[in-house]
This record gives sequence, C-alpha cells and structure tokens, in this order.
Amino acid sequence: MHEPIRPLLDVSDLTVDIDGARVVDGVSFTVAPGEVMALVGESGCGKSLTAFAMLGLLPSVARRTEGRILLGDRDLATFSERQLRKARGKDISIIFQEPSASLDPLASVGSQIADAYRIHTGASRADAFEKARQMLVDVGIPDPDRRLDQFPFELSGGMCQRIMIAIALICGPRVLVADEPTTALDVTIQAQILDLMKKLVADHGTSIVLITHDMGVVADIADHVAVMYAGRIAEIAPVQDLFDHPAHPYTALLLASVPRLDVAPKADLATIEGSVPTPQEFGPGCHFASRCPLVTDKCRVEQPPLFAQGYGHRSACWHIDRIAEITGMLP
Amino acid sequence: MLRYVGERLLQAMIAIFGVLTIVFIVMHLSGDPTLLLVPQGASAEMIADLRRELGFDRPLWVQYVGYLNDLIHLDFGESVVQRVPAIDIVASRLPYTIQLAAGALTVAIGVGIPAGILMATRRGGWLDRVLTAVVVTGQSVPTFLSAILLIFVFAVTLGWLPASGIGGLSNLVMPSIALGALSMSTFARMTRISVADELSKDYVRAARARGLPMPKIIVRHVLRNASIPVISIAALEIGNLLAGAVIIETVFAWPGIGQLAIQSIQARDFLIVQVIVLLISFVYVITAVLADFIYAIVDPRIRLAR
Amino acid sequence: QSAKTTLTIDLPNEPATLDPHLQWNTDSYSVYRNIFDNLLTRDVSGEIVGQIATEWTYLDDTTIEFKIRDDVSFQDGTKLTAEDVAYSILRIIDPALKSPQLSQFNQIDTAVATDATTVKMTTKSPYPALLAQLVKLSIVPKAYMEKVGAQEFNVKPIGSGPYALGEWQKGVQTELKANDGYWRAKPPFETVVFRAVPDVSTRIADLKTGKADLIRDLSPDQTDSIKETENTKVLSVATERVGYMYINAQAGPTTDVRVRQAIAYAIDRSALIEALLQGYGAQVNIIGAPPVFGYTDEVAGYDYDPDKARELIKEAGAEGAKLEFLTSPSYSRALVEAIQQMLNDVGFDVSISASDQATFLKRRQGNPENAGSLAFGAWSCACQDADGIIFPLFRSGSQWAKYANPDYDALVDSARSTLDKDQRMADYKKAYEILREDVPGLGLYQAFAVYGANAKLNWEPTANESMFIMDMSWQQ
Amino acid sequence: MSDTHQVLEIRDVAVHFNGRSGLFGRSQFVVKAVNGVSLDIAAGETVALVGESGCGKSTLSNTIVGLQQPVEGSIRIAGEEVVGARGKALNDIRRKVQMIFQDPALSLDPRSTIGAAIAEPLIVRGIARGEALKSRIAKLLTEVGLRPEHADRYPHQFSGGQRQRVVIARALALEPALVVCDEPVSALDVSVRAQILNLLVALQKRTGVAYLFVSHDLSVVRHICDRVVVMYLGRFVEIADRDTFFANPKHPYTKALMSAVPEADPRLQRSRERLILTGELPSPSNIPPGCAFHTRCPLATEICSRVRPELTSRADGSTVACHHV
Amino acid sequence: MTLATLSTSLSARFRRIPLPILAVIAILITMVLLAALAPWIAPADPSRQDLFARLKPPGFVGRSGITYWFGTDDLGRDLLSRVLYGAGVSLGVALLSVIVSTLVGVSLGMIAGWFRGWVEVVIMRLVDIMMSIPAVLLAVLTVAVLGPGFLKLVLVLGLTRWPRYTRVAYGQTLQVANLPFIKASELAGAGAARILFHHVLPNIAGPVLVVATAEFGLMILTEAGLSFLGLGIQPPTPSWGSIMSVGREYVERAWWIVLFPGLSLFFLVFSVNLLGDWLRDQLDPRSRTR
Ligand SMILES: Nc1ncnc2c1ncn2[C@@H]1O[C@H](COP(=O)(O)OP(=O)(O)OP(=O)(O)O)[C@@H](O)[C@H]1O
Ligand SMILES: Nc1ncnc2c1ncn2[C@@H]1O[C@H](COP(=O)(O)OP(=O)(O)OP(=O)(O)O)[C@@H](O)[C@H]1O
Ligand SMILES: [Mg+2]
Ligand SMILES: [Mg+2]
Ligand code: NI
Repeated sequence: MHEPIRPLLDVSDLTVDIDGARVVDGVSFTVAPGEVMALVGESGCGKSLTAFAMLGLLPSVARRTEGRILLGDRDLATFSERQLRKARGKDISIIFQEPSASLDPLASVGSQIADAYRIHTGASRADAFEKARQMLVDVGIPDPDRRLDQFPFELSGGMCQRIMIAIALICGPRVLVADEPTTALDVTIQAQILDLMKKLVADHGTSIVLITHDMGVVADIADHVAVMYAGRIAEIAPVQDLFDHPAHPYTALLLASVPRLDVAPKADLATIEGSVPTPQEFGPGCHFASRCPLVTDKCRVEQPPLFAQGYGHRSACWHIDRIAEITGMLP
Repeated sequence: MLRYVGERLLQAMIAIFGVLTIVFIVMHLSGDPTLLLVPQGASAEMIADLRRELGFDRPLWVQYVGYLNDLIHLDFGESVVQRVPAIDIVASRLPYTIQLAAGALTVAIGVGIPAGILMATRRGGWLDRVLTAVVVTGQSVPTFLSAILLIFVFAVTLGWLPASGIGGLSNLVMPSIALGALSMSTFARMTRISVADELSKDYVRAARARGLPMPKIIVRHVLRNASIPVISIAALEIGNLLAGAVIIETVFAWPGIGQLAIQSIQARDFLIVQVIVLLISFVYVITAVLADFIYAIVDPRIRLAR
Repeated sequence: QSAKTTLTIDLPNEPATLDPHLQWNTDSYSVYRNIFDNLLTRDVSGEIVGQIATEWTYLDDTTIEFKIRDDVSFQDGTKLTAEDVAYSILRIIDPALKSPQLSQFNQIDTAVATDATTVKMTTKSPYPALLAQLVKLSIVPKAYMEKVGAQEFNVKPIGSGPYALGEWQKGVQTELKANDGYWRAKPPFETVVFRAVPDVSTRIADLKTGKADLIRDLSPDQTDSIKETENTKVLSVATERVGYMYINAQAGPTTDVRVRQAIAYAIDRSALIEALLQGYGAQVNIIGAPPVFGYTDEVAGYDYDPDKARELIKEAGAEGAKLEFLTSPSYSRALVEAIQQMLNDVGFDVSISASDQATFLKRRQGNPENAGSLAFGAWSCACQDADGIIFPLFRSGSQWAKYANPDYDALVDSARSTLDKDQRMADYKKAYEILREDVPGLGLYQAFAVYGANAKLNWEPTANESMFIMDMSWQQ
Repeated sequence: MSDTHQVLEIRDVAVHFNGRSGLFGRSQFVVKAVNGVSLDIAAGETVALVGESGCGKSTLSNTIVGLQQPVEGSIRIAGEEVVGARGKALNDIRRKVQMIFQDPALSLDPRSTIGAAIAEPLIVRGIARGEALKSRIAKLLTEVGLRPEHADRYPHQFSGGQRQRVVIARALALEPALVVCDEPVSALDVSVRAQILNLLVALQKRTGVAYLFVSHDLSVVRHICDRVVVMYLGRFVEIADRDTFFANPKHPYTKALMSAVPEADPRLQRSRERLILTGELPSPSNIPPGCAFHTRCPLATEICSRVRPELTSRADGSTVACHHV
Repeated sequence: MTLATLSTSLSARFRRIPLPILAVIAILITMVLLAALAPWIAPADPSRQDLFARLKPPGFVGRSGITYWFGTDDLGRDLLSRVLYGAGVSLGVALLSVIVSTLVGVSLGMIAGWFRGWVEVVIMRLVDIMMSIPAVLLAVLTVAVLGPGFLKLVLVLGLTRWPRYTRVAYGQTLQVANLPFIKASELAGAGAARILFHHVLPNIAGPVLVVATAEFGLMILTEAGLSFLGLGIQPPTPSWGSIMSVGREYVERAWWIVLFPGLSLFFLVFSVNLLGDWLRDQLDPRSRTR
C-alpha cells in the first residue's frame, strides 16, 4: 500500500494570496494513481482554495503566487486559460462543496452532464445523452431516463450530489478533487456515495483528493491524510498511522474531539481552546502556536518544517517528541 | 395555475376599475372642456348652455354612474371635441403606437442587453467604462433635447432621414432611438447587474470546471438565469413606452397614443383619456400576467412556487 | 419646382372635426374653410363682401334678406340653393347640435328660404356684428347631411369649396383634392396636404428639408434661421389679434385704480416689441387693433414711466404688493417673464402661476377672488369688431370681466344694439377712454401672424389669420 | 390529562403542503411532510429526532415553535396550546420555546451586531433596558464562552462555531423551557462541534432546559440525547431510550441507518458489515400504501404493502412501527 | 438605531474607497456646494434681464461691464448664474422626490411583502393602478387641481414614482422574510414593525439604493420634461430642466443654453450612477464574500 509508485498528481509549494494575506502557504502533497488523499482541517483553513488553485478556478480576489501542480508530467500552473479549459473535466475534475449551488438551476441535469462530454469529445447530442444516461446508472440513480429531463430542484440533495459526480466523471478524469462531497447528506446517502468512489478508484485507478471534516469518512475511504491548519499542512500521513499515532498537536486534539463510544454520554468532549487566527493575524512562527498546549517561544517565531515521522508520515511541529503529553491529557 | 390566472384577472379587473374611477374623478375635478370649446367672448349663459347640453352640469356621481352604465354596454362614448366615437380615435392611433413601441423596444433591448452583458463580463475594463458613459448619456439627456438634436443632425444637416411624420422605416429610426435611449440605459444597467450577479455564482465556476468556454457558459446558463429581472423591467417598460412617449411623439409628429393622450388631457376630452387609460392598464395587466408566464417558462421552479 | 402639384402645410394639430358647424379652432378651420364656401367673406382690404350671397338688404333693424348665387354646386354635383343656406343657419343655432359656435350666432332668431335664391333671416334684436359673424358661416348641403347624419358628415364632409376631402389619415394628415369645377376659378394646386406637427422646431425642420411648403405659428426668434436658409422665406402680416394685459379690478391689490395705472406705466411696450417680438408687432394704446371696427388711435396710451409708476404705488401704499400672474403654455413664456421683471422693477412682487389651458381658463373666467391679479392674453374674435373684444372682456357680468362700471356698460350695450356706424364708433371711443382711466386691462401690441414658406410660394396672409388656398400659387 | 404537564406534548400532528406542477397546474398534489405524530418531552430531557433527509424533521420543528400551522393535531408547550394561537397568546407561548436553526450564518441578521441580536428578545419583552440590558448581554455572552466586548461585532466577523454560540445565547436569553435545535452542528467541523455540544450539555445541567435535537449524526445523538425518535416519511417509526436504541435498534430502517454511520477508526470502519438500502425512494407527495418503508425494506412481505404498522410498545420500553420485529 | 446600525456597518466597510469613487464623491460635493453657495458665488442675479443682451455667446461683455462666462439666455439673463442657481432647484427636486417616493414606496412594499394576504393584494393592485395611469396625466391634473409649485412638483414626482420602489421592496421582502434570521426575530417575540425596520429594511437597502440612484437622474429629466410642457418649476426660478427646455428652441442659434446645464446634468447623473453601483456592491453580501 505504501509502495512508491510514480505519483499522478504532484502539488508542491502551492501558495495563494488574498489581499496580501497568505491564505494557502506552501502546500505540497502527492497522490498516486488509484489512491485517495484526504484533506482535513478546521473550517476556513484553505482546503477549498487549494482545490480551486489546482484547477485554476480561484476567485478573482485570490492569486496563486507560487507552486507547481504536476499532473503526470505537465504543470497545470503554467497552462493558459485555453489549455486549462481543455484539461478541466477531462484530466482533472472537481466536485464542489455545495452541489445544488453548483448546478445551473435552469438547465436540465441531462444537458449539464452531456455538455461536459460533448465539449471534450465532440460527440453528437444523442451520443452524449446516451453517455449521460449511462453515467446516471453508474452513480446509482434509479430511473435515469426520467431524471435526465428533470431540473436540479426536482432532485433531492443526494441526487444532486450524484449528478455532480456524474459530471465530474463522464470524461474519465485521471484526478478527481472532491470538496466535502457528503456534508449535509444523511448517512445512508453518504454511504452510497462513498461506495461509488471506492468503486471508481478500484475500477479506473482514478486518483482522488477528498476534502472533508468528517473523520468517519476519512477512516472509511482515505489512503493518506493531509491535515491542514491555517493555510499550511500540519501533518501528512497514511490513514492508519494518522489515527494511531497523530504526530501534530492539532491532529491529536482534532481526533480527540470526535464523540466516541468510550466517552460517557453528556460528558465533556475534548475541544481546542481559542479560535483559528485570521490570515491577518498570522505570526511568523507556527500558526497553531496560539492554541497549542505544547507551545514554546520557538514556536512563535520560527515556522516548523515538515519533519519525517515514518514512512510517508511527516509533521510540522517542533515538539513531536512531546505529543504523548497531549494524548495523555485527553480523557 | 388556472385558478391563479383567474384570480389574477379578477384582481386586474378591479385594478382597471380603480384606474378608471381615479382618472374619472381627478379629471372631472380638474375642470371640464366647455371653456376650451367655446370661442373667445362667449357669454356666461352660452357657456352654461353648452355645459348643460354636454352634460357636465350634472352631479359627479350621476356622470360617473352614466359612464359606468355606458361602459357595461361597451359604449366608450364620443369625443366632445371631435364628435367621433372615442374608441375609433384611439384605435386609429394604435398602429403607430405599436410601431413606435416596437422600434423603441428593439433599440432598448437590442442595444441595452448586449451592452449590459459586455459591461458585466468586462467589469472594470475600458469597454465597461466606455459603455457606462454611453448609458449615462442615455440617462442624462432629456428626450425633448435629444429628439431635436437628432432632427437637426440627421434630417436638417445631413438630410438622411425625414424630420417628422410617419411613413417607411426611415421615419421610425429617429423616434425609436430617442424613445429607446432611456429604456436602453435601464436595460443595460439591469442586465449588467444581474449578469454580474450570476457570474459570481457557484454554478458558473462549476461550468468552467467542466471545461466549458466562457461565451458558451454565458449563452447557455448565465443569460437564462439573469433574465428574470430583465423580464420584469421589460414588462414595466412596455407600459411605459405606450404612454411615456408624449414628448417624442410630439416632437416627431408621430401620431401615437402618447400625443393623443396629452392633447386629450389638455382638451379635457375625458372619454378619449378614459379609453387610453383603459388600454394602457389593459396592456399593463396583460404584460404583467404574461411576464409571470415567461417566468414560469424560463424558471421551472416558479411553477411550483405558487 | 413649379411643376409641383402638391402643397404641403404643417399645422400644429390635425383638424378636430371637418364639420364646420362643430369646431372653431384654428387648426380645424384652416382646413375646412377650403372645403366649404361661406355666406360672406372679407376681401384683401378687410371689407365684408359676398361669397355665396351676392347681395343683402336690411328689411328692418332685425330682418335681412340675402340673395344667393345660383351657379354653385356641391362637390357631389348637387346644386347649392337657398334651402341649404337656411338649413345651415338653422342647424348651427339648433341647441341640439351643441355647437360651440352657438354663441356667435345666437342673436339669429330664424332663417327661411323664400325662394331658390333668397333667404330671409331675422335676429332677436338689432345686431350690428351680424355680418361680421356670418363671415364664419359655412354652407353645408342639406340633402347630403340629412342622408348621412352628422357623424358620417364629420368624416366625409362635402362642401362647395375649392377643395374636396381626399383622404383623412387621422392624427397624421388631411389630404384635399382640387375641385376642378369650382365656381370661382380652377384651384391652384391639385393636392393640398395638411400635416399635424405639434412642435414648432420640427415644423421648421420640415420646412427646411422641403417636407413642408408652408408652416404656421412661428415665434419671432425663429424667423432668422428661416430667412438665412435658401429656399425658405418668412411671411408675416399684422392681424386683428391684440396682445393685452388683464388686470383684476375686483380683487387683490389691483382693486386700487392707482395700482392698475402703475402697472400700465411700468410696462415698456416698445422694448417688448423690439426685443422680444423682433418687430413682429405694432404698438397699440387700446385693446384693439387697426383691422377692427371701433379701433381708434385717438385715445392716449400710457407711456413707459417707471418713476411715475413707483410714485403711484407709493400713493396707493402698495409697495411690494403680491401679484399673481396667471399664464398657460399657450402664451409666450418670454413675454410673461419680461413683464414680470418690469413689474418687479417698480416694486411689485409678481409670481407666475402656469397651468394648462383648461385650468387657466377656469380661473381666469371664474370668480374674481381666484382669478389672479394679472394675465397676459392675445385676443381675436375673428369678427374684426370691437363688440367681439371689449364687450366680453369688460362688460360687467361677462365671464372675463373682473371689472364693473355702469357708464362703460351703457356704452358697449348701446354700441351693440344699433346699426349706425358713426354712433357705434363714438360709443367705442368713449368706452376706450373709460378703459384708459380705469385700466381693467391694457393693450400692448397688435400681433403679427408669422409664417414660414417655401421661397417659391406666392401668398399674402390676411389679418384674420385664415389660410385660403385659393389665394396661394407657385411662383412661375 | 394530568395536571403535571410535560414541557412539550404533541398529539397527532400532521402538516401538509400544497404542491402544484405542470405549466398550468394541471396536476395538484399534497406533500404530506408530517403525517400524524405524537410525542412528549419532559423538563430537562433531550430527545433526538433522526431520519432521512426530507422526512419532515424541519417541518415538525417549525410547527412546534409556531412558524408553521399543522392541518390537524395539538401541540402544547408547558400546557398551553400552540395550534391556533395568535397574537399575544402565541407571543407568550414563544417565551417558553426557542429554536436554533441549522445554519448560524443565516439565522443572524448580517446587518445588526450580535449584541443587538441577543438584546432583541429582552427588549421586545421589556425584560431589561439600559445598563441592566448590557450586563445581561455580557452575562449571556460569557455563559456561551464569548467575551462581553464581542457584543459590538457583526456576525461576519465570527467563525461558524462562534456564530452558533451567539445563536444559542439568543435562544437562551429568555430562559425557555424548551429549545428546538434543527441540525445545530451538522455544518461544523469536529472541534467546533465539540465546543457546542459541551455548551448545550452544560446549559441543560444548569437550567434544566429540554431539547428537541434534530440531527443526522448518530454519534452526536448518542452523546447528548436521552431518547431517540426515528422518523421516516412523515411518521415516527421507532422511539426508544438512548441505551436501548443503540444497543438494540429494531426497525429495519433504523438498522440501515446505524450501519451506515462511519466510525472514526479506519480499521473498525473498513471491517464493518453494512446494510445498503436499495429500491425506490418514495416521495412525500405519493406515500405508498401500507408501511412507507416497504419499497426499500429487506424484510418486507406482502402484508407490509397493505397494512400500515402502528407504533406498538415492546418489552424494553421502546415503541416500533413494524410488522416484523 | 437602524440608521445607526447601517451607518456603522457602512463606515466599517468603506474604509478603503477606490480612487474613481473618491473623484465622483468630490464632484458631487462640489455640485452640492456650488448649489448651496450660489447666492454668494453667482456673478449676477439669475433673473436679472437685459432685453438688449439676448442670446449672447459665452464670454460676452455686457453694457454694465460684467462678463457673461456662459453667455446669456433668451431674456438676456446670465446663464452661469442661472445654472448655479438651477443646480439647487434640480438637486432639490430630485433629492426630495426620491426621498418621498422611497419612503412611501419602500414602506408599502415591505408591508405588502410581509403581511401578504389581502394587504398584499390591495397594495400591489394599487401599484398596478398607479403604474397604469400615465404619469403625464397625473402631472397635468395635479397641477390643475393643486396649482404649480416646488413642493407640488415634488409631490407629483413622488406620487408617480413610488410604485417602482414598492415593486422592488416587495420582491426583496418576500425573499428576506423567509430567511432564518427573520424567523429567529419572530421567535424572539419581535413585532412586525420592529422586524421590518430593524431587520428587513437594512437587508433590502442595497437594491433599493440602486433604484433610488437610477431614479435620481430620471427625476431631473422628468422635471425637465414637465418644464417642457410648461408645468415644472415656475419662472423665473431656474432649473436645469427649464433652462434646457428654453434652450432647445435655440439649439441652432445659441447652443450654449443647452450645453452648460446639459453637461452639468451629465456629470451629476454619471456620478450618482457610479456611486450607486459602488454602494450596491458594498452592500451586497455576496460581493463582500467574493
Ligand atoms: N472570495 C474570498 N474572498 C476573501 N476571502 C476568502 C475568499 N474565499 C476564501 N477566503 C478566505 O480564505 C480562507 C480559506 O478559505 P477556504 O474556502 O479555502 O476554507 P475551507 O478550508 O474550504 O473551509 P470550509 O471547511 O469552511 O469549506 C478563509 O479564511 C476565507 O475567509
Ligand atoms: N414550504 C414547502 N412547500 C412544499 N413542500 C415542502 C415545504 N417545506 C418542506 N417541504 C417538503 O416537506 C418534506 C419534509 O421537509 P423537511 O424540510 O421537513 O425535511 P427534513 O427532514 O428537515 O430534511 P433535511 O434533513 O434535508 O433537512 C420534503 O419532502 C420537502 O420537500
Ligand atoms: Mg471549503
Ligand atoms: Mg431540515
Ligand atoms: Ni432603531
């Protein structure tokens, strides 16, 4: 599972500025074919921006200042808008956080799925619709013929999510970026979608970058996990390693916040004191310094690099050796 | 939906009735046409006689009941000035009004909407600035002035277009531009705002993520979504174009309803005014209901929202 | 150009009706007077002469007998007889017709055709202005009218005049076709088109671009550009219309005669005429113009004397008196503003109240309290008789009068009930003298009618502001 | 009924929406969002309401606080009838019940300060003004773990978790007897979610408030609730104590739900047996006859498509609506 | 408090004002200042006539030695002074009528959108009625019944324009009324008046603002149109509209009469529009988070 295959996606040093504030700061990770990389972290830490930056879809206020995004051996960061357009949907696709907002409310879902196919393959309308129908069957939507003519508002949230997935997958992309694809869905539908992704990975060797805040989902599907905090990667590790031996205070505290069977009902859950600094408040040192129980002066002034912790496991903390103090403090 | 239409039409009837009543009362409060009809120097008795013969001496409510009674029998009455059925007079003007309104709408929509789209997509760029200046010009030159300037330039100086009156398409050009300019600005602004709004929405980004080129996104997705406020404006503007063309029609000697309206108001030719008001509110109501239907066609959600 | 067979005339509005008994507004009669013949008319010098009538004699003070031509046919071929004339008279005085012109003819009691060429008419009392009024009486065909009814006649009129109605495009233009069998002569143009062009600037543009050959109601300021343009010229004529000020003698600060006199002294008539009218106006001392019977230049005027005016104001204790100046868009805004300034200069506080014509008339003719202090007016009775001017304007009890003076009333009453011209002239002179003293109104100038025309059009406009196409022709 | 009232008594409540479709509304239909449910909640109790998306949870919540009128049934809060109450009566009842909406960002007016938001109920009810009001706000803010000086800030200046606390502070300002929480934590990340849950529990311990807690996250439900109600297509299909519920879920839908919850432990999660539901999802405008779940139920038999199972009590105190338990 | 809330939120948001907007604000302030200071800075009495110095071009030196920088009008009055004084009248008419129609229109729109039911039907049908009556008709008749005058003009303009605001406010209120934070206020026990003025109004202010700025220029034009029909501000008081309506008769002979008020109006409308668009962007929550 940890064999060093040549990565399909190699993001390095990705940096995004908004109004002079560094909201994504030197993010690097690689994803091998058929692998799922989970990106987790507190709300607002820059996960979505990282995803947008990979496809060249940053909002107009944001600017990518640095970074390489190698897809195979081509660098998406150097692409013109025209080249990007050709790559989007075909080489690299994205599923957005909010499925109903990401579908044109006034176009039938069939046409939206088929459009993506026609653009990249030049297929005829009839062919594209046939392909779209096939995709609906693949994502497990019953009665696809009727659904193709329906509008997004006529579908439930889970169905919209699956439509988005169908659009993202119709051209057989090599990389799929999924930004919180299951938030706001109930668990039964969530399970269906996760199963679909697993099938994709298994059948087509697609690489997936999965953004989520649900540790259960991570546990279910991810191969590797990158934990982000305030624009930087705090820790990156194979999934089992991360759950077993978190090597960053933030990761440890995050995992501890999940309600578990062994925590008595209505007992206090572990939390992280304080709140995420805004990009304007970022100091020169470790961004987690303001909330870290292990903080020392060094943390405040000097940014920790990603230290290797084991095979494929790296963590950006000056005090990895003292992590046990945290795990010990936890209930 | 049928019930909705029924209800809507019933309300519309009541509204039209309200319009007629208000106009009736205010018109009559503002005086009757007798003094305008008699030659200078007519004596008081003569004026009183004529007033009595025309029926303007009766109490207001009697006149009103009489008017409603005629209306129920689809008798719209006769112009006191022209002594011809009011409905015939208005009907004779209708084709010209429709021509002019169509011309002006063509200018307003044909120029305004593309300009709005360009402004929205090039927001902040030089094209946006240039078009903004054009739009503002449309909004800041009084029509009576722009009309006469057009005449001086294109009719008197260049001799390209006829200065006044009806006739071929060439007669329609200048009035349409002069009348459409203001609406054009409104359409351009409204289109700019709503297209810009749509462009910032997630589905546009999603469409880009699918690999769709921008022009295609605009044509396929953005325009349809941005069209609702523009349709509302169009519905308002159509009513406006019918009656709002007073000055344009006067300057270009265009025999439309607007000119007839102001002349009849000034002449206190009540029954013509009433027919015009009836017509305008009718058009207004129809366009409003029609707009609702277009909403429902453009946006399938609206069907259920009722 | 001389080959042009169509004459195009831009009027401000379309004719309201073409039934000559129903409307008496300029735009209507400019058109229909070319379709119908009248009983009488005026020649170029302003004398009343026969048109359909060949001669007339007073049988007594209230009875008059007309001899009718026997060589006139209507445009449908039927012959015009005394029956038609009597019918036309009876029709217009029939209250059921609701003719707005009734007041001009209501002195007539009855008319009968005594034979094919004779009509006998009786009036209720001796009525000196009768002939002047009959100048406006058009003759309509009795048989046709009775056949088609008034409604139909209104849109398809038939008369005996030089032109027959061609096509009437409502709201756009009225086209007249020459009546080649016209009894007086062959009409000068095959077709005449009257267009409705409300805006004067547009009428000028039409004239300059050759779309129109004759336009009316120009303001003096606009004459320059027409004079400067090749192919166009300005035609003008002094008319019977008089520009005057009304001054309310029955309410407000102007009840004091000294205030009214002060107003008269304060207005610089020559400045108005020279600067604003650009000479298209002639100074008068009374409310009347030379073409009018009863006009006299022997009554002295008020010369421009602001100091005298201030003195009078002081005497009357009316410094800073608030005067409301009524006006409507029908009157020259520049004149009104200029007069306002002149009055303010001598110490009044004049405010202008503009409203639409209907409201203006309602106030002006309503009770004195609400009738403002001042108004500007341009009066023409189209009868060229002082009876049509100062009687309605100042005879107490009249709608317009905000003034009462029994001596004056006696004079104008006497002048309207005798046929003796000298007696009438004397009465009017006395009446004008009273008006000069009391100043319930003030004559300002004799108005000129100003037309713009194609340089090749021959036409001499007349004092009564009519547009007889028979008098026009293309220059050879 | 006895004199000792529960905080909330719901009896046979049904809420329907009128839907129309087709260009001219040819087809009219009724969405039976809530279809005859009954429930009691005692003071200091937390009851969870779980169920598939679209089953009527939010509709029921809105109905309880009077934002939605039921077509039938009765809702009493501290003994007073909500249904049909208007004006002052409704206003008085509303003192005793508050609601926390799903999305904190949307439930705060973006254009008024959070101080004003918290002050609103106090001002409107004339409870406090001037200095007293200020100190009251300060106290409430401290209680939910914010600082008094935050009162002058606008909602957009807070993080999602902080905003949710503001909403809670406002809901508690009037010291209600019942708070209806409609998915209060589903949009939050785990650490923030933990803060909110802790806060809710602490407040309940101190003030004895009762919660109706709508959620689709069963780990959260297990953590803070005393009783669980499972809803499916507008009806309750299972009601049980927490321990009974998690130890021994009975209704087949509940079982499917439980098996779909991912565990935050890769090893455990990947080795789990899961019950995947198949079959057509029925719509609330066209509820199938018999048991609404029978189209997707692994245990369905012929009787399920004919006879609707009633909620019946079981030995361990839970009530279940199923023919085959 | 609503206004205070709005203004604090505005000031918080507007700390960084882009340069073009600053320029526009400067233009507007200058115009307002010029209008307010007209009595002191105008070189002549705006109604002082000189019938022998009519229609003189810009730069003409009059008999009394004064220079007419903008030329003279058809009664020999100093055009510069008239444009300066006219600014006050035109701005005043536009501002007041926009305020009147905003107050009436927005209140009714909010009430209709909030209470729904028969209130909505009555108000919205009233809007239909008002929209169906040609504005000229109302203008002519109001002047006929009430007489002319500045305040009556404002009344006419306000009266004919409020339905537009009502439509906008109504549509927006329908949207806003369903937002959870409004429901939350309702649950807090807030009454309709409180909710409408404290919560709905600030949240629909953006679109209303756009309408109001667009209407602002339109009101000046409408006043001009009424002047053209002889029903506007009473002479000799100058307004840009009345100056232009006189000037149109002289576009060939004396172009300066329409040029100067026309240019002023262009700059005013331009500035107000830019400012309005910008304000709208600032108030729109979506554009803030973008
Ligand atoms: N359009 C924008 N304008 C200004 N700031 C933005 C914009 N989009 C994002 N940000 C800021 O960038 C930071 C990162 O945002 P991002 O959307 O990537 O967060 P996230 O990790 O996806 O959070 P969540 O889990 O809530 O989706 C946040 O501080 C956010 O406020
Ligand atoms: N205003 C409405 N008009 C018509 N139908 C409605 C309305 N509100 C809700 N519904 C319908 O009622 C049903 C129940 O909706 P409700 O919002 O209560 O679901 P929920 O259980 O809260 O779902 P979720 O977990 O997705 O929030 C759904 O089918 C929904 O489509
Ligand atoms: Mg995100
Ligand atoms: Mg819900
Ligand atoms: Ni307040």
